[in-house]
Amino acid sequence: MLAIRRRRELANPLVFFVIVVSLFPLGVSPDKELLSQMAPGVIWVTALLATLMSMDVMFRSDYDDGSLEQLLLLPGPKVLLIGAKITAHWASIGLPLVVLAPIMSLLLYFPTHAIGSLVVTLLISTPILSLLGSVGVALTLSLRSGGILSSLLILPFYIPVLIFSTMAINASANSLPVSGYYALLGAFLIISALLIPFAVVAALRVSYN
Amino acid sequence: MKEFFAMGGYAFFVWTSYAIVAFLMIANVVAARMKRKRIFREMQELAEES
Amino acid sequence: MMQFIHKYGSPRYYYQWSKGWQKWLSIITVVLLVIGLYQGFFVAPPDYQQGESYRIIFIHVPAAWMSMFVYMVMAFAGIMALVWRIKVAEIVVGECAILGASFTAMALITGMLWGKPMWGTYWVWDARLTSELVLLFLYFGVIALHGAFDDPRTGAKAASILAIVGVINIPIIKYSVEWWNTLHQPATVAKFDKPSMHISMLIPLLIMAVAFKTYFLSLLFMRSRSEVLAREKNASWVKEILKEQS
Amino acid sequence: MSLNTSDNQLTGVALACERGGRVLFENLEFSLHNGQAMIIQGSNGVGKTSLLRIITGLSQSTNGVVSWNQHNIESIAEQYQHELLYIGHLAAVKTELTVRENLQLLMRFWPSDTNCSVAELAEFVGLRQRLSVTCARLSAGQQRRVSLARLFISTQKLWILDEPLTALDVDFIEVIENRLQNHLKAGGMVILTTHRGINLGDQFSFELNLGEYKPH
Repeated sequence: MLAIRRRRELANPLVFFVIVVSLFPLGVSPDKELLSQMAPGVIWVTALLATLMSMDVMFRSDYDDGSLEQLLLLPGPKVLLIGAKITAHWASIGLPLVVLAPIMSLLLYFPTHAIGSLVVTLLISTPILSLLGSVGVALTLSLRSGGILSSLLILPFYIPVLIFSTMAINASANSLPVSGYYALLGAFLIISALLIPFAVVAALRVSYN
Repeated sequence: MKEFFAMGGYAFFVWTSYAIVAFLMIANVVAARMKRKRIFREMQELAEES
Repeated sequence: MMQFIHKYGSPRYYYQWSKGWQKWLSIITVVLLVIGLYQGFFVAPPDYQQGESYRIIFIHVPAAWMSMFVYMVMAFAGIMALVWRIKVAEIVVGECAILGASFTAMALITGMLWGKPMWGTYWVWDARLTSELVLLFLYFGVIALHGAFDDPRTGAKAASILAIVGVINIPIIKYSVEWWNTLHQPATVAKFDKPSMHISMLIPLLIMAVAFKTYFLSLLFMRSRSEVLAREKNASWVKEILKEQS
Repeated sequence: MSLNTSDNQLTGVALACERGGRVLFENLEFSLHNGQAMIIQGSNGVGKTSLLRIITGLSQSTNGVVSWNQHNIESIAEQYQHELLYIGHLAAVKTELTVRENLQLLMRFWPSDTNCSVAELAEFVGLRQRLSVTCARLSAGQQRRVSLARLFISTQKLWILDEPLTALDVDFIEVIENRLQNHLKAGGMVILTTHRGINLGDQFSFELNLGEYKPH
């Protein structure tokens, strides 16, 4: 599918993630007990913000050089193409985060046996974050101050993903059954994967109006 | 009547919340009215221009 | 069915028939408010556990119900605006966002003021208050988006999309907040649910709820009527009305 | 270039467009048949691009209907877009990719007769030697050529071009002009806006001056 590999290197969200995570021990306190208790929340919130920050890249370059316009005029199914764009974005931003998160979690004395569930929750949720984020960016594309506004619009929708994931990690930290949370996150992923692209196409059409 | 206002010691909370709600509701109505006047004035000017 | 919607949806026709409704609804609202308040303050007995402070419930709960109801109305108007392209529905979306936000703010403030006598602190991360807060964020999002576009029509369309996506997410958010709440709920804090409702307490609550609804509708008509005039300012029928008024 | 020349007709009825509260034009009428070209004239900011975008269906008109063979273009969007080629102000060229990759993209996405290879296509637009150059290093004119390459392979009937001749050097304008003429002779239809004169042969083209449809 049309997953144009971005030639420009996309490190900024990852660098952001690393820096912010290391801020917490400096900001709060380096003591082991407190940090490991906070670790799931910190890792997750930072990952969420990193994805949100990098959302703008998804359509901005295509919007500026006009190819997004052409995409809207394609006779073929536009929804698939939008889906491809979102997956391309997820692969270039979400996946590296999933790889980086466990490494960063060591800095925060992350309960080691829960790292598995950290990776799983991130794996299931980062696509949801990209999907939901794409609606916000699509809506605010034609606005000058679009970036800030799109985060304001989308953050409330991230809350359930954040809650279920952090609960799943905590549950697995004290070795409680975790499958329930994964199922919920998985269901949320499927629903948004099916519905969101349609909303994005409508949103793009509005931005071009 | 006095004990009615005392609200069993919770006077402050009960009355402030009612006051705030009343204020918000009235503010909405006033805003709607002002908006209506403003639009009419704008249209008046527009009408005079053309 | 389609002609029906387009006929009543056309700005000109909407302007006429909404005038009558608005007058009637505002009268009903005032009447209901008086009865509700009278019932609430004089007839309903003080609650055995919370004493008089529970009377805040008569505005807190209706406002909370309204904040949800208005979002549903907004999403429905959004669908009407996008799918059937009804101009009036676009205006309704914009107005609902503002009214919905004020209802949510009311619910939040009264909730906090009610929390103080009950638990000693203004803010408690309780499921209902938290989801009310998230709802407020959603409303701010819709208002901000609506205002961000210089062309009001595109603004309304964008806001409709957000409202529709929002309405799908509301149950998910509510459910996740509830679940999150039950997990972190320290046993000591008393459950924050309605005290057992004695009939004499329930009646004023319901009256107030209906009063809020009629208040919302009459205000919606009032605001959208002036917005319709603004949007259709170059239409001929608007010019006639202007002449009559001046 | 063979085009099935069943008689097609594009009409616009009582079109009006309002941008940011200001009415750009109202009750605008036009109709276009096979082999005809419509050149939209009008000073800047009078709504030329908005009119083009309304005709393509990208943006919606405040009122009025654009129809293709008597069907409203919104109801037959898929089919209409199959016949429509739109080149806007922006060159729609991916600057990170090379000329070859961009041309491949064009061929894969747009209905076109596929017996023409990328090399031949590059030949048409005179970028034969620059196939492996990334578009970022091309001049604006050359980037336009890449986007105009579609004209040489497209089997779509209706061409809508927004200022196609900008930033092109004189001899390439010749090439484009007679390409358009062939398209018209083959029964195609063209709508374009331009500042400078363009000769497509008077028997084909007629002008539409947006100034006449200003709100009085």
